[in-house]
Amino acid sequence: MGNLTKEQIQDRIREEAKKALATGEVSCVVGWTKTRFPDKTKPFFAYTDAECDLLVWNEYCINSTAKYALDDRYPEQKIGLITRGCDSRALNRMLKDNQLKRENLYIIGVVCDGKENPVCDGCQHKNPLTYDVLIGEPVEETINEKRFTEVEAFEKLSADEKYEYWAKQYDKCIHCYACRNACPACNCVECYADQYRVGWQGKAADREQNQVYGLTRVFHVGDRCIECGECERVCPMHLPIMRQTKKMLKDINDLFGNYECGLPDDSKPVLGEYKLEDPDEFM
Amino acid sequence: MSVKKDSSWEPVILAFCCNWCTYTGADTAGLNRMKYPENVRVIRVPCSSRVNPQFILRAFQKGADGVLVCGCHPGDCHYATGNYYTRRRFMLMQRLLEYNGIDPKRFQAKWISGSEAAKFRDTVIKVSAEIKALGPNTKFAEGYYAQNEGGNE
Amino acid sequence: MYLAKKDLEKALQTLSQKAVVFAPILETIEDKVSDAKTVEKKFMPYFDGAEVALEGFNTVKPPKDVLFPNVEKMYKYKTGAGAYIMELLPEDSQKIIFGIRPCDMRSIDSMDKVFLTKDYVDSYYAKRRENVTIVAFGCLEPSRTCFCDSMGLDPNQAPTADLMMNVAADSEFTICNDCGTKVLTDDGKYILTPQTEKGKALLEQLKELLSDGGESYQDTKCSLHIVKAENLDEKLSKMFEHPIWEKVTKGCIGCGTCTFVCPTCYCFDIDNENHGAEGCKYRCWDSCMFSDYTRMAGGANPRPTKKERLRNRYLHKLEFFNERYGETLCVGCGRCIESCPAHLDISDFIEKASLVEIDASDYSEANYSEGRM
Amino acid sequence: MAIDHECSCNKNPLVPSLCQVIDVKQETGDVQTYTIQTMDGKKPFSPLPGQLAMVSLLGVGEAMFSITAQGEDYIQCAIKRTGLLTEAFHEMLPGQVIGVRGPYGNSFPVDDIKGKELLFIGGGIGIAPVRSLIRYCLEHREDFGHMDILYGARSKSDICFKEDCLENWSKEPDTNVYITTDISTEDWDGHVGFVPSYLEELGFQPEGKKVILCGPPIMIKLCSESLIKMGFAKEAVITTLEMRMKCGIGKCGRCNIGSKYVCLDGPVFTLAELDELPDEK
Repeated sequence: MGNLTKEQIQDRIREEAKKALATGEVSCVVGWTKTRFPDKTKPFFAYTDAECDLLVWNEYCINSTAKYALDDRYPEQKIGLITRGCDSRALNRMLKDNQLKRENLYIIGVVCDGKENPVCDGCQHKNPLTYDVLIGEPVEETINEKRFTEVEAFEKLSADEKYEYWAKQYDKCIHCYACRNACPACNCVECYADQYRVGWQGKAADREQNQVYGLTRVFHVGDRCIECGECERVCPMHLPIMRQTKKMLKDINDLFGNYECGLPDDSKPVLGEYKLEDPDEFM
Repeated sequence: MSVKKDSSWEPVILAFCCNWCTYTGADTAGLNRMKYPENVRVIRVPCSSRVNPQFILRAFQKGADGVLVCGCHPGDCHYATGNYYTRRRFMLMQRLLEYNGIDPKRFQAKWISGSEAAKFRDTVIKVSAEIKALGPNTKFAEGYYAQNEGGNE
Repeated sequence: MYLAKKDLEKALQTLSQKAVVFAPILETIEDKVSDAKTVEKKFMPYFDGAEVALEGFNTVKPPKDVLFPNVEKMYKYKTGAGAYIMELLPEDSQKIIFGIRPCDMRSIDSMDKVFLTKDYVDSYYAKRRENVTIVAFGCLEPSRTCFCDSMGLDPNQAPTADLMMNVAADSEFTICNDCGTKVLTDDGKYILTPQTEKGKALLEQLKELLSDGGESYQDTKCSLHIVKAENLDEKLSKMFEHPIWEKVTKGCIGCGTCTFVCPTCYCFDIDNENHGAEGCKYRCWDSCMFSDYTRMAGGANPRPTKKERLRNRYLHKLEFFNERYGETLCVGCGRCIESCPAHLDISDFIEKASLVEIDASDYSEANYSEGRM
Repeated sequence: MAIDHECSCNKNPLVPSLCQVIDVKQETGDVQTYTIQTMDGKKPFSPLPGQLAMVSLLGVGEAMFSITAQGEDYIQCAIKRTGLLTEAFHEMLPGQVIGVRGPYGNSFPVDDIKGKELLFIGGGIGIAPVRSLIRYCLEHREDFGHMDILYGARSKSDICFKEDCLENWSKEPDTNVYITTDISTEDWDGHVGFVPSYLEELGFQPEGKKVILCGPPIMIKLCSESLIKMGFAKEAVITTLEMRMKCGIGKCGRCNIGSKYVCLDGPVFTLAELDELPDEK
């Protein structure tokens, strides 16, 4: 773990946020602040020094800050973002998808010490990958050996068992689209699911429409998923959405080689490119 | 869902065929009076990569028992690269559907060129037989016909 | 009158003979690949062996779908030759909502006002409402987000329910191993008080299981006490352009979670599903948080961003509904606070709006966030 | 709980009744007028001027339209092609079976404007609701004072209800018709210019006059400013609003402006009433 305590990181965040605002180039800094519940924080936009002092850093800072950069795609001033490893991957995702411009972002990277969120156990990128300033010393990253174990186990079930499991899960879905709105890979200006009049899917929240929505979303984001786990965290009905996206990622790894998204390289999404030597099963 | 699995049951199979190869192949098969099962509905698309994975989901939802996507052999795409994308896309789609409980035989993809009328016939016969053996598809299907009479309860 | 806890199952069985009884039941979904079982408490029809959990926290989703289902067929039709339109009304089956909480009962009162008054009566809702008997259960342990008493409710009483059910005043409690909340011990009693004719009829069905006497427990208090201005609706009517909206809506991610878990959200959409020449028109829950909700055919949208949408939602709950129907639409159940992905908090907004100065041209969270944490 | 069904329609208000389109008239390039009858050749209902009808094309969708005219045995709606549903409406031929329910909404305050001089201002398809009132007033001509009709369209070919606007109305007693187009075309020798500026040019006297104003939002905004400048009271200017609607009976929630529902409390409001509502139109 980095050499700073939580309090020290919090102080540094406030300090860096104030510095950023003082330059006049940054309109606001997005971070987290307290709520009335000790185990919840909420995303917070600091515009003034006094508001910067409300920014907090603790193990409950679990909301992704990156998606808020999309609220204003063509800002007049830079947006400051407190960024953990996963947030920086989310930003890379959106930068690569040409949804954001790097020059519109001021990224305050924080080496993450893990949050009260199950997905953090499998984190492979605690250090921010993209940043303008970095708070804390980079730590050694761990490889998650269990990245796909759950998927592998699930694959072994019979077809009917699988179908029944998912059908029950999609029965719970209430069509709130929280998974979509929280997902950094879901960055289309207008989602297909909002185009009801086109007829991609019905508006009713019944099993069949939920299945179509669920699978479509998985396929839309599967090759661009950064495994931040926001979809699963925000789901009010607790659907295991990551179990679907990870299946896509596992197959991609199996078929087309090692693959991880949201890294600051120039790789394209898997379904947006091809190789002549890809395996062929359709001969 | 009423399962209509009696001996007279015939599956509904949807075949998305590329305009530049398989569709021509199917045409040739017809011209040569080749016999193949009539339960296949052919939909002509400009390229196999035109087929959105949602088409397949929607087909199952609206009552298809099987879906077939046919395109040009790799290297032969009219638009140079379309079928390479198709290849990646549907290899993943097939696996994802299997992961969700759909038999991979219900969704198949094949490369069939304009001159391979016999391959088209053979593919359709094979797919049709396989799906007939699997029986009617109820997964992902809308329960419309079952609930039609009952009103709201 | 009281019912011994050990007879609860028998009572539900008796009631189930004449009606479908919707009760808070724990449903488990087994996961064959991990030990993590998902247990969800929800209102569903009672069946033999169901794990009924009257006590504990309220359900994640309110039981409003018994009266106002998520998807409801309205009529079916055929186009072209032999065109027809055939109304599809709900069946005439009796239903009982058993163990609804006072907040959810109050939300049904609000829905009654919407669907049954103001010139038009909604036939579908009316039909269901007539056939529903409601048994309310006074809360034992409110969850941490409950603030119904700040909204003018009493968590122990649901005056409009057909039958009120409370635990006995001299009850003893234990802590449930699974959920960690206060539950009645097995020798406990439920006090039943009929409040309408329907309620009396229900008691008549149960009379063999009932005994006389018993005082009801009325001491439950909400966990959250918030500051709410007396005339909040009037105040908000002057705050439509107030800078507070910019701030409180910033964190919203624009999903529909709050509206779908809300017991009082009643907005719906109407759409159709076609199968050849036939089809049916259905209505389904809609959310004012979606861009599609108010977007018109030409593409113009009077509420283009999440700021306008969330403002409309909050004002609908706290001001517009008051002006139209004379009561606040937020009942303080706290579900949206618990479920919101961005941890927005309507009770926090109520407090801030109650404290804010209407004429202040600048609004900073920093001025209002201290002193309440 | 027994429910008194005091609904004003005596039946399920959300289920339309089958009607047929007996005539389709191409008004302009993108506006058609449909004459609608019940299946047995009767009038579906008798709306008040300014009221709305929910017209549904089974299998496609339904939307709210203002009823532009009515006769002994029919009602008429004029529909402009703007989206998927209206596109489908435009493919209708006479004999098409549709669903109609209504009438919905309040109406123009006919009693309030009795005996007054009237100024009708319409822009584009906005003439549709105004026409229902003009027709009403012409039928009861003796109840109303002098009438001025000001109508603006993009060009001559975009003028809706050409016979009424260009010929019939100006022949009525004590009625003046002013037509303007946004752009000048070869076939047009009338006034060219936008409605608000033409309105100021004409300079109507506010005394004893009521204004009925309907058109695209920007025209309503500019015309209201002009009218107020000319000395009209906000109570004397009556306009109509549009919003997305689904149920038409004030239940589904989406057409609210503040605590008012456009489908039930509207679509007709005076400028004074609109001032009371939040600015979300």
